[in-house]
Amino acid sequence: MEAANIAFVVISAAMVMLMTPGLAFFYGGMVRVKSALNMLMMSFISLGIISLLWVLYGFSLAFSGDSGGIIGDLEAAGFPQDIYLVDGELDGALLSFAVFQLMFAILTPALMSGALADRVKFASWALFITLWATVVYFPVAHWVWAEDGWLYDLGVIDFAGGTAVHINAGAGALGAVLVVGRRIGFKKEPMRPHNLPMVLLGAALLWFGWFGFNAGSELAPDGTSSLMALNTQVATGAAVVGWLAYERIRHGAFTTLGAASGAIAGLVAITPSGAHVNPMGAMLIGIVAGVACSWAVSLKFKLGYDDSLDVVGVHLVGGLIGTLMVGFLATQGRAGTEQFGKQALGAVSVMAYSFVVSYLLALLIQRTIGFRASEEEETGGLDLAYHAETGYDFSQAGSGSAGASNGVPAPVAADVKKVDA
Amino acid sequence: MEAANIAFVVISAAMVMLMTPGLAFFYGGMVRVKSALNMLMMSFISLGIISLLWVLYGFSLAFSGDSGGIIGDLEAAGFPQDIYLVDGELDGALLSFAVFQLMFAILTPALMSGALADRVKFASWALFITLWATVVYFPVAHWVWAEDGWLYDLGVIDFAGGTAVHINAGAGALGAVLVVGRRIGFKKEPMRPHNLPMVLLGAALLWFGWFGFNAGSELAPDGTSSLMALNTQVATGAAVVGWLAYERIRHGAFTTLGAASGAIAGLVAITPSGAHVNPMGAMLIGIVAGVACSWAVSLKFKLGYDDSLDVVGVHLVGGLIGTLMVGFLATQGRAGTEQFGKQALGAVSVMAYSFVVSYLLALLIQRTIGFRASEEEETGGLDLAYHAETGYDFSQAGSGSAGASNGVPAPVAADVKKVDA
Amino acid sequence: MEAANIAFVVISAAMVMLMTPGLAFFYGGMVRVKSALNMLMMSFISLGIISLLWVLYGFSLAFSGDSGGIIGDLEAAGFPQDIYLVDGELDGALLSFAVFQLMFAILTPALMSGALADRVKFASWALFITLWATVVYFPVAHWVWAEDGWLYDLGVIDFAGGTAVHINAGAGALGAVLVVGRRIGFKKEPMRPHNLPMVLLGAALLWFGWFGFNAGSELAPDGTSSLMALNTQVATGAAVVGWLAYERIRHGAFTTLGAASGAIAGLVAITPSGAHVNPMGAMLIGIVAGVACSWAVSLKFKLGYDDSLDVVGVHLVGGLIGTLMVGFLATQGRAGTEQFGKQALGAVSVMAYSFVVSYLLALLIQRTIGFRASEEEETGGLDLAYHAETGYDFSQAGSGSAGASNGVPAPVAADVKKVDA
Amino acid sequence: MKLITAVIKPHRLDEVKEALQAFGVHGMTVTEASGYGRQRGHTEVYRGAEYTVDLVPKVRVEILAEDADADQLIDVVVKAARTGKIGDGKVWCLPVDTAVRVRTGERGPDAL
Amino acid sequence: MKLITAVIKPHRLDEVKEALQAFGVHGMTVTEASGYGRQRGHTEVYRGAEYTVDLVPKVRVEILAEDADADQLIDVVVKAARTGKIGDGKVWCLPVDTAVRVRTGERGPDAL
Amino acid sequence: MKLITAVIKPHRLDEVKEALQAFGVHGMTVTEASGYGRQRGHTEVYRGAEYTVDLVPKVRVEILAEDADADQLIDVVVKAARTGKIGDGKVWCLPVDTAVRVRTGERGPDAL
Ligand SMILES: Nc1ncnc2c1ncn2[C@@H]1O[C@H](COP(=O)(O)OP(=O)(O)O)[C@@H](O)[C@H]1O
Ligand SMILES: Nc1ncnc2c1ncn2[C@@H]1O[C@H](COP(=O)(O)OP(=O)(O)O)[C@@H](O)[C@H]1O
Ligand SMILES: Nc1ncnc2c1ncn2[C@@H]1O[C@H](COP(=O)(O)OP(=O)(O)O)[C@@H](O)[C@H]1O
Repeated sequence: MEAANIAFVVISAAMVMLMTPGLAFFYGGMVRVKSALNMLMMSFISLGIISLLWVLYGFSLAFSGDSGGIIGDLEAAGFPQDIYLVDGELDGALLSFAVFQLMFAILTPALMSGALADRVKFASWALFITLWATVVYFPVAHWVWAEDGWLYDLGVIDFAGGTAVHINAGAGALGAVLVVGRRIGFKKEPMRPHNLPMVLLGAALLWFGWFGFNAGSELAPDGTSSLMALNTQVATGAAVVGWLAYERIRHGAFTTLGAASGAIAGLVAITPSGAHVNPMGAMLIGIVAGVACSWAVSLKFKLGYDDSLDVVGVHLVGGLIGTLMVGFLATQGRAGTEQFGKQALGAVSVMAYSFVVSYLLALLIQRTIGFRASEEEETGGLDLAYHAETGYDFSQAGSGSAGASNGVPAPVAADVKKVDA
Repeated sequence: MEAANIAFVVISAAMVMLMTPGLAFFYGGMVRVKSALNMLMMSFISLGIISLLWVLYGFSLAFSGDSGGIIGDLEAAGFPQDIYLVDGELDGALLSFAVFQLMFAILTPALMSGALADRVKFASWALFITLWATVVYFPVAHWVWAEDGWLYDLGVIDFAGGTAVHINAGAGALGAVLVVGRRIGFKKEPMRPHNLPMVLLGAALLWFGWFGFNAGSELAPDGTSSLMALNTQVATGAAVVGWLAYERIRHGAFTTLGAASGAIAGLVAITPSGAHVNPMGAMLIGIVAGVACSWAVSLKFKLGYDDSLDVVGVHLVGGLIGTLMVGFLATQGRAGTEQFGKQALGAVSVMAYSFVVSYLLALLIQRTIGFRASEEEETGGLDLAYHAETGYDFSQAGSGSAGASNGVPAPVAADVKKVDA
Repeated sequence: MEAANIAFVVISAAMVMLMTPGLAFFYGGMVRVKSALNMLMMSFISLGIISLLWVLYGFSLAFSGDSGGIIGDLEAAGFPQDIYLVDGELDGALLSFAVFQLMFAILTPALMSGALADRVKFASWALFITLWATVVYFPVAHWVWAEDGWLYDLGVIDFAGGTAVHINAGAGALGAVLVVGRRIGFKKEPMRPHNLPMVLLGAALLWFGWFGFNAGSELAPDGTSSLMALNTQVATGAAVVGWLAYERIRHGAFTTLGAASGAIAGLVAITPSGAHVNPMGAMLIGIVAGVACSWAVSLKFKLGYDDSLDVVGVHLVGGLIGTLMVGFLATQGRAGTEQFGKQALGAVSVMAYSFVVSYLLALLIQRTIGFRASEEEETGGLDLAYHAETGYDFSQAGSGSAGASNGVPAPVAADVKKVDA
Repeated sequence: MKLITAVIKPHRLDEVKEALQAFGVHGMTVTEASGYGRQRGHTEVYRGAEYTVDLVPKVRVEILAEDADADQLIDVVVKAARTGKIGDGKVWCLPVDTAVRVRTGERGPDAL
Repeated sequence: MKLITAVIKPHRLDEVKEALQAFGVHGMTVTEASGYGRQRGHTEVYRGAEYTVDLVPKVRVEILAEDADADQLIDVVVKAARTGKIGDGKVWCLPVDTAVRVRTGERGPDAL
Repeated sequence: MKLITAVIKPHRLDEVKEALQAFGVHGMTVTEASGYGRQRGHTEVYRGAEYTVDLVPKVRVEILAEDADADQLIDVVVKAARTGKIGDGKVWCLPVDTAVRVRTGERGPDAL
């Protein structure tokens, strides 16, 4: 039993790890080529930083002890041996839980990066997620998943993180966007995805990893995780169909970007709810999420905030749909106005807290070291500005080809000279 | 025990899920750039549609009850709670089986898309797989895997789906191709892969997921699934070597596309057989599959049907090789003419049924809403025609770059103007 | 228990399988476009060849019997049934171990390919890894992991393969590089990565698969594998941060390539050590590996050997860091000068053996069939020379587009004519 | 000498190449281009935002020719490139002062 | 007739197109290019090796024009393309012997 | 003024650039191109189908020059681009009516 749980959780953790690169590709394919690497790096840096914070104090703040249902303590800071040695034996349940939850803590800040695409300083972003994880994510994770967390105690259903992850990230993204402002050229210039197959690749890896995320959240391979897995697939499929149908009617085409976006919307919506509904309920949640999010992404043009890659439209809206709908669709007699009220309270609390604190953190950074890239950096592309790289070089020129016999022609701009090793 | 099984099957299901995007990339990289997104979408849409059908009636038709060994009933339609609640407890075995099998039902229709690359209406394709899953896949899955299925009862060995999945899809693809006809320019114009690394990525994801497909089909982590896993790797490796060797001798080069194709051929051939042969047998099956399929893909040029991405040459031929060879190579005294006869009967039945019905379904669609894209859509590229998108934009122009300082030059054709949000 | 182990090991094996394609993309994105497919194929061919050798004699040499702690016997050659049938039952533990270890045997030779990028004959490479696996890898695997292996008996800590895999491959690569020589234009021409998102994709798949590699090496889901999983993530994250910090200080930019490289360096360093240190130790190992490897990759320019993609700088150096540091950081009272001495002895032995034998093997090949590509093949690109393919074709021209209405413009060089099927 | 430049539809490149070859011209230089003109572009949709793309892919072919051949060559190219639909492109002819074959340094007609 | 070629910064293409349209010119051919000149390039870093890239992306626009319009058109293009910073590019004008519309075979001014 | 166009092998671009710089020319515009000529292409194989690719990658360099420098410049380019093997390319020179520097509006030689 124990062994099967550990196998399940460790592998699920690896699958959730893969979601962050998946997200990087999902977002990275959607931006213009000149800032594609920056977009990828905004996710990858989270894999670096949060792994350190987690050991230093993150796990402890989220899951060790409790202060008024709001936050944990620092007993487990530094992850000392005594928290994971039980009678001299390694505590596999705790250790596997720790690595599993670490992956959630990595993914959540990375989710916000889509809203800030193409226009923030990389070092400032790194600082932002460091602070955000500390004062937003670790506490909220405590509220929702720790045994003494106030939302947990209230009986809010958030199986795998609709509030703690998606509403949290969506609201945080909105807060940061309001500080950082719009991309130069927003609403005027087209800013189309530079690589749609890469977007689909990201969506595919996310979808795959999400089985670890959703089913793994049960921490045991049992009936609940099986139901969750089935519902995850059903809701996601339904959301793909829902988004595409809406798009076909409204814009005359079934877009690839729509299919990918629909999948994510469905995955988001089923995250809090999937363990507590039956498959027909999952299908309904998926379709509603697909249609609603596909409508919601156009809000930014109307309301004028530049949530570049629609973190609000997909994660906040999708998270709300799942969190609220489960209030009515929950099985085992839990559905009803009361549960709905709890769900709404949980959603609103996290939303408000995350939005406000994220806004303030972003403001703090903007006022001190600056959050927004300079105009020249932004228009010239963040890849060169912060990473001193360009994404692609399909060129032949300057590559020493004597025969020059390759069928792929040569973008000669990549005429580079080495000066220093 | 139970817990370990569920862990194994749920994770295997996630791995098999990933095979459909893997297939999308495998196929998507092989087509010309102008229809690459369409190719990807032909697979992704299956993830959407079949997930819905499965809950609505697919699972029920395949695995609930029985009518004469031919098809199930509709008792489980809509996936009502009473089929998965046992004494008020969630039945993890059933639920995990349901999600695992769902992934097979998604993959199989998607396999056929390679044969129809670059020339069918997207909405018609969506309808085709809806009908095909209903009248071909669900019944055939019943024949092969349901306890009362007539092929199962006969004693046909089809461990993970050589007949139900690969022969079925291969024959169905051939039927549809005969209705839809050849691509404009077939045999005249070169239609080379636009992105070979993407093809390899697809092959890699397929290979990975196939461990879930093959070993997972045992539904339990035991000696059989372990043997299956080992044989899967051995046969696939052997087929890569076989295909490459054939190519080197016949065409003077070890091609990347050949390596990827060989891998799929090996995976297909070991699918029905891998649990019933020893590793040397697996190696033999793999080599034969690699060589035979690498020869079979040139048949289309000789016979004149345009199976664009060689679904027949790889899946039908590979499936036949595995299904038939296990008749002679099966261990535990099962090998022999009798078993071979059963294998042949199973293969031929599925092949004939799938071919005929697929042909008729395709004809029905062609005669009603039309299956084939218009000439203009086809030559202009299906991406624009149905998806209003283009796959890549590596351009700098029009992206508001003040300094224009990126090393990657600018395909200026992507000079786009936003008109409406 | 048994079942959970098998589930864990079989799925881990699949994850490790995916590392070889991951490596292919990691390396493939780093080379120039004209040899990108060749780079991919150098890894993929290992999936083919080593799978065959493993069944034929590799498994047997590594894990069946023993001769003086140096090598196994040929009892298990051909993988006969009697080694995996126990009382007529399939021995799942042995079979899953065999497929798991096979994946290590595939990955290790592939690792060396990065050092030889862009300049060796493909067939000679295939021969090289065949010989290398036989006389280097199988014996060394025996030394380190077989119960009678001399390093195992000595008490060297090498949990998941720091010496057997990374030091081994790193030293072997160096030996081969000295024979093969530098790329034409080394140090003169820039040879920048042609596709950095592909590099990140490779790194992501490697990272994911490495959980199978590291945690799976415990062969059971327990406290140790959980700790290993946690430490894997922590060390890798730390190495990403370490590498980026070093780069920012030294070169003024946080590069994408640095993030990817740092991840691999961290993964390498934690491989031998992760089960025997606590998370703070893992963090330290990661940071040291990130900084040290990021410094080590510039050595090749100073010392003048052309380890093209830094197999020495990342795998040899990273492997040494992990192997040596665990000597001091090991928990449970194992740390100390004595253990450090053992670690050093293990590392040096493998390094010396692999370096010398690899050098001789490469020399043998160079003197007989030739290892190095001709100048024309090298400058014209190995993709055309050995694979008769080009990686990408984003062109519209010649693809029969009547309307020519695609936004992506047409690299017309891909003007191809079909002559023969 | 003359330099004939033809901006044509990408899928006519093959025909043009064959026509030139039939005429006895065995060299040309090809560049990718995009054209803006009477031929309308198309619409793309990304998450509900619709964009109009008004540049269409073209191929730009350059042929160095002797003065005497120029007029005939123009006709050959125009004929081979024509589909009769809007967007078929333009051909123009420029006077050339001098032309050199890099390999040999030959000048004028010998450079072709 | 004249052929006006303008090598400009990529992000000025839109302005140039609009200015031309306002002037009454409804056709042009665009090619990607890279320019080398006073404008400095940038540095890239790959595993600690620093490279200087000294070609910067440009767009190359070709406009066939009647003799009478040529001078004015040059001014229109120059004005629309100008940012005032180094690297704004060059415009040059060549004499054209003849021009043909492929679709119809019309020659000279009618070909535009 | 003159416009010198050189179609050369991609890997000679560096040499040409350096030779021009040594000569005192500090600007040029570069475009990717493919060439069709005496130099044969190569064969590609995809699932057993063999294709002949007969266009080879070239680089197209344009240099605006004063009349007086043109002839010498041509020689400089030809020399720098030469490998002596088939496919080295062509250089041609066109008369220019006028040239403008976009940034300043300077015309003629001052525009360079
Ligand atoms: N004035 C011009 N200068 C340069 N190129 C032009 C001009 N007008 C048109 N072209 C080129 O010719 C192509 C075809 O022109 P278009 O007006 O669409 O059709 P048509 O030539 O059939 O009337 C354009 O896409 C563009 O590349
Ligand atoms: N002699 C030349 N011949 C052809 N093109 C040139 C020449 N000099 C400059 N160019 C083009 O003009 C562009 C701008 O030139 P540059 O010297 O950078 O700035 P500016 O024209 O503002 O002084 C270059 O990038 C190049 O494409
Ligand atoms: N008549 C021509 N017009 C324009 N470009 C040409 C012509 N002939 C050759 N070229 C260009 O010159 C390149 C080299 O020509 P090729 O005949 O292969 O070799 P060489 O010039 O060494 O005899 C071709 O690839 C093509 O780009």
